[in-house]
Amino acid sequence: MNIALLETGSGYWNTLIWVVTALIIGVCVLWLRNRGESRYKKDTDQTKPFLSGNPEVSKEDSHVGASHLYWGFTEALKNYYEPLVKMHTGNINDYSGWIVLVMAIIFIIIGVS
Amino acid sequence: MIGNFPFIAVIILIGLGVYSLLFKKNLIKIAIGLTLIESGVNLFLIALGFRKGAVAPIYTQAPEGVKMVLPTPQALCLTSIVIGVATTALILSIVMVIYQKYGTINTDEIRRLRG
Amino acid sequence: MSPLISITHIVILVIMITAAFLAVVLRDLLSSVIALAAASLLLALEYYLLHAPDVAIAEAGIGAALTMAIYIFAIRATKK
Amino acid sequence: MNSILLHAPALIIALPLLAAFITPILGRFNRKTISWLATCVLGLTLLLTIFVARQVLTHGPIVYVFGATETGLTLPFGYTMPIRIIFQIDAMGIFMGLITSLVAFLAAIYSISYMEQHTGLDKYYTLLLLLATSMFGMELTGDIFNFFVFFEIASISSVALIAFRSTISGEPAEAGLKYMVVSSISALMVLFAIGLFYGQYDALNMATIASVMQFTQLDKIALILLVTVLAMKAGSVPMHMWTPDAYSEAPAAITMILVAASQASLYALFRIVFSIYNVTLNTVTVGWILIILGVLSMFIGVTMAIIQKDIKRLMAYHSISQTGYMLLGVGVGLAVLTNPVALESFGIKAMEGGIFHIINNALYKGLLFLTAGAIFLRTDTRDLNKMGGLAHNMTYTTIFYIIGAAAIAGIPPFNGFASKLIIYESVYRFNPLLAIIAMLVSVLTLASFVKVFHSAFLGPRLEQYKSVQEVPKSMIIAMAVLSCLIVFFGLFPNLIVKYIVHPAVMALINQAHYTATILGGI
Amino acid sequence: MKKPVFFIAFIFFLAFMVLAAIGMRPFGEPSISNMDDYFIENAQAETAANNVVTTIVFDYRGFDTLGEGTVLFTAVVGIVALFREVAK
Amino acid sequence: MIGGMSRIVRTMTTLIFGFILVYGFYVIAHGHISPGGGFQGGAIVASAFALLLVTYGTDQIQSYLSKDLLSILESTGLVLFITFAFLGLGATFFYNFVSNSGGLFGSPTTIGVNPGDLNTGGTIALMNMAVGLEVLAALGVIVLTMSVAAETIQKKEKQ
Repeated sequence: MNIALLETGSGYWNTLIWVVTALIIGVCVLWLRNRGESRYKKDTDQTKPFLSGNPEVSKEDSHVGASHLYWGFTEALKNYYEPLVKMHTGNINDYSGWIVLVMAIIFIIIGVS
Repeated sequence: MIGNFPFIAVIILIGLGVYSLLFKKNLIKIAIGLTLIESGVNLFLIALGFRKGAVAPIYTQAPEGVKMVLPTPQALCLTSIVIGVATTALILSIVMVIYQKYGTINTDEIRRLRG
Repeated sequence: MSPLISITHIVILVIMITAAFLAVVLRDLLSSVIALAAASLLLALEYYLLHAPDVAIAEAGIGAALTMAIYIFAIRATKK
Repeated sequence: MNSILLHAPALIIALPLLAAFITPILGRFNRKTISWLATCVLGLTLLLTIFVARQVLTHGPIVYVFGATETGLTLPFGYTMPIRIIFQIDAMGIFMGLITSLVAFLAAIYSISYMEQHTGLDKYYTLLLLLATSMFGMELTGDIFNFFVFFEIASISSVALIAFRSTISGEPAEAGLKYMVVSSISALMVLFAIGLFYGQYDALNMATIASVMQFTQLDKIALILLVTVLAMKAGSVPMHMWTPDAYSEAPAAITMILVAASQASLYALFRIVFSIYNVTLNTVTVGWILIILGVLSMFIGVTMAIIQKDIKRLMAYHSISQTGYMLLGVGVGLAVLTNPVALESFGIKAMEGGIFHIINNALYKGLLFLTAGAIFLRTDTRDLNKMGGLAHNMTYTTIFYIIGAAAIAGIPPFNGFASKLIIYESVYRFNPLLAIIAMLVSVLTLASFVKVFHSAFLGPRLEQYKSVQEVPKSMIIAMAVLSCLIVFFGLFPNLIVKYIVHPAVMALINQAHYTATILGGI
Repeated sequence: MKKPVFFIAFIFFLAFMVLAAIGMRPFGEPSISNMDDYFIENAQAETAANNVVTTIVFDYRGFDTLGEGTVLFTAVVGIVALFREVAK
Repeated sequence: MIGGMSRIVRTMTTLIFGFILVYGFYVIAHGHISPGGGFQGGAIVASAFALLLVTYGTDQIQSYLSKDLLSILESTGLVLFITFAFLGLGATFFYNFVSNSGGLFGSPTTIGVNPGDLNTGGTIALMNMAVGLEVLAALGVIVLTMSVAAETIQKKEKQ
């Protein structure tokens, strides 16, 4: 038995081949990278961004906080998120209420069938 | 129906307890609800073990030649009672700590963790 | 089971349920805990009638006495 | 020596229990030794578990009868029903036992330095040992009332551990209260269901109940109660609200064990549905109930995770979502249980995926929670908005985090990919829509972990974290062991699936074998 | 907003609990009692104690009792940990 | 609660306390022949502690009944209990190795209805005592801790 082979019922997936492929691709990427510009130096004018003449924002300020990540995603799904967040009331009565509700629903499903 | 009256009492006890859990806003009332459910379940176990015209399963005092009630539910119920007091004590201690930190035992105000 | 004992059972259960109901609905916490202890005591009596003396002693000792003491401590601590 | 090993199933429970009882006495004299005692005992338990696992996987199920004259004497002479408490250890039970012992051992190692500044350490370790013991009990027992007792120990000890830091702030106590209330309800409902079983069949042994199961009206009600409360304890939507509260407020090592504890409840759910009821119930309906619970958990869990700002809350929502995968895989297996062709072609594979996901989830979820604990130890905050640039100072933690995040998002060659691939492919043949939802959830998982990576580790070095150091050695060891296991499981998945997971699945499906272990004969 | 939903669910819950109570075998007439009859018949000979309940609690199901003592122990440790003194 | 109760109540309590204690230990010791056992007896003794706490107030009681002593007793009870279980390992965990063996608690009982003999029961009697010790100490610790905590919280409120 090939221990690196994973049978998935309808086919198989070989980890070793995947790892080897990933290594080859990695080597290729490194090789490509080495062919790049060698005169590039850090902390000179070469690396300074040009923002229409405005001074560069300091790195600490330019870090995007966690609340602002995926802003567009949550904004687009506002209709989905609003009731969902409202559902998580944090109230103990509701916690037990949900259990009883699910019991009732399963009772209806199993009782009918 | 009337023959099953202890079972009906069990259901009423459990119902009262669940009602208290769902609709009462005081944490101590919630603990009382849990105690009631627990009593109901214990009564259910003991009622299951009852046998008509039988005596307690202890040979020391039993009359000769009489059937005995089923002993297993009594053992289970004993375990369940002790577990119940442990649970109640822990819940009430946590309620006391919460009162110390939050200054309230109303469930509507104890929801800093949400969302 | 003779009808007399049956009636005793029913009476005890009805009083117990009344006490439990009071424990849930009463506004004053102390009285509701006392109602709970009464229910517990009646439950112990019911256990005794169901021929479970072991459980009856446990319920009377733990349910009626200790649980009530614990509840009273908690109520005293959380009183406004 | 041999006789000691004969009693290994009992010792797995008894040793940590004895250590837990001794700890308070010992803690009075010497506070330093307690952590080492707990670690050593849990290590010993791990060895015993591995030994028992070898026995079970090579020679078949083990029974251990408490209080009988012989360990294997399940039936008293001349009778056909077991009367004593019996531990019945088959491949599925010991599979969960392995997870538990591994996780508990690593949690003890991690706690040595993580909990150093806290007071009341003797209580902490006592509760840790008790929690581990109770999980073993839930997983190994074959007696349903015994299961209830261990279930109750598990909930009480985890509540005490969740509320352990309540001397500092009020939130841990709040989380503990919520968990306590819901788990008390669930335990009482389990007890009521036990009463229903006992009243009909006069038996408490699961195999005995299974052999006489008729699926009457009362059995239906018991099934409703058991499925609901055990799914709740496993943290499935819409009864998942306690999960983020409890997971985020517990100390990191405890959160790792809580993940395993909720999986023990999941195991109990599978055990009840498969071993007690099996084909007597309406498998398609109950299978679809599990599938729907699973899909809801996957989707709502992951979408709620994306908008979280607290790192441990985010991970807690992810563990809800991962529970969904297990419910989905096993639910598909249950739905086709009465159809031999479908069961053979994809049902067993789907269950293998679901069960394999349990161990994978325990590993990478544990690793992620441990990294979150490492961050919390050094920065003293769980708020992602306040973090940034930690990769500059905490190199090891960053590497471990990347491994864990890649594994949970299902990126090859880590273990999450292996189990998810099996689930996708087999579920696709059952119902393509479900497989598509599962893949979508995987993508969203990756997205939210990229968010954590970006906001916690990347970015410039922040002023307030200039002097942050790498975490102490014992924490690194615990995380490194988990990372190695993740990579190993990812590289050689077939080894695990073939020798550990497949026997576990067959033990679940084959009810006749389960009852025959106790009652004898086929 | 959610109150009525929970109330309806509560009614359904009560309904199926009542179904359980009605569907249970008649009170006081256990149909099968193999396990308990074994206890009643053999407890004295096997364990030499007169109280059958105690023999079950400490002998036949002694492991449960260990668990029960552990529950109490756990609760005590938990309560003491909750109210522990904070140093410094 | 803080000041305790009147002198009459105190005297009565002291009297009753002894009786409850004796009854509790009786119930523990006769667990295997009459209704009762470790749990019931332990609970009765612990309720006697609760009675003392209510009448005398926590401050006075704490000097007699220290929490440390009780928690050591509790652990000891459980360790004894699990040790009896371990001693059965010749056969299995929890094997009743004492009963019907002669010796202390080892004499066989007559089958059928009989008044009972204290010297029977084997490990059942021993375990009853261990559990009784554990339960009385555990419940005592619970009651004591909670009453002390309640008093501390009350005092903080007043300030």
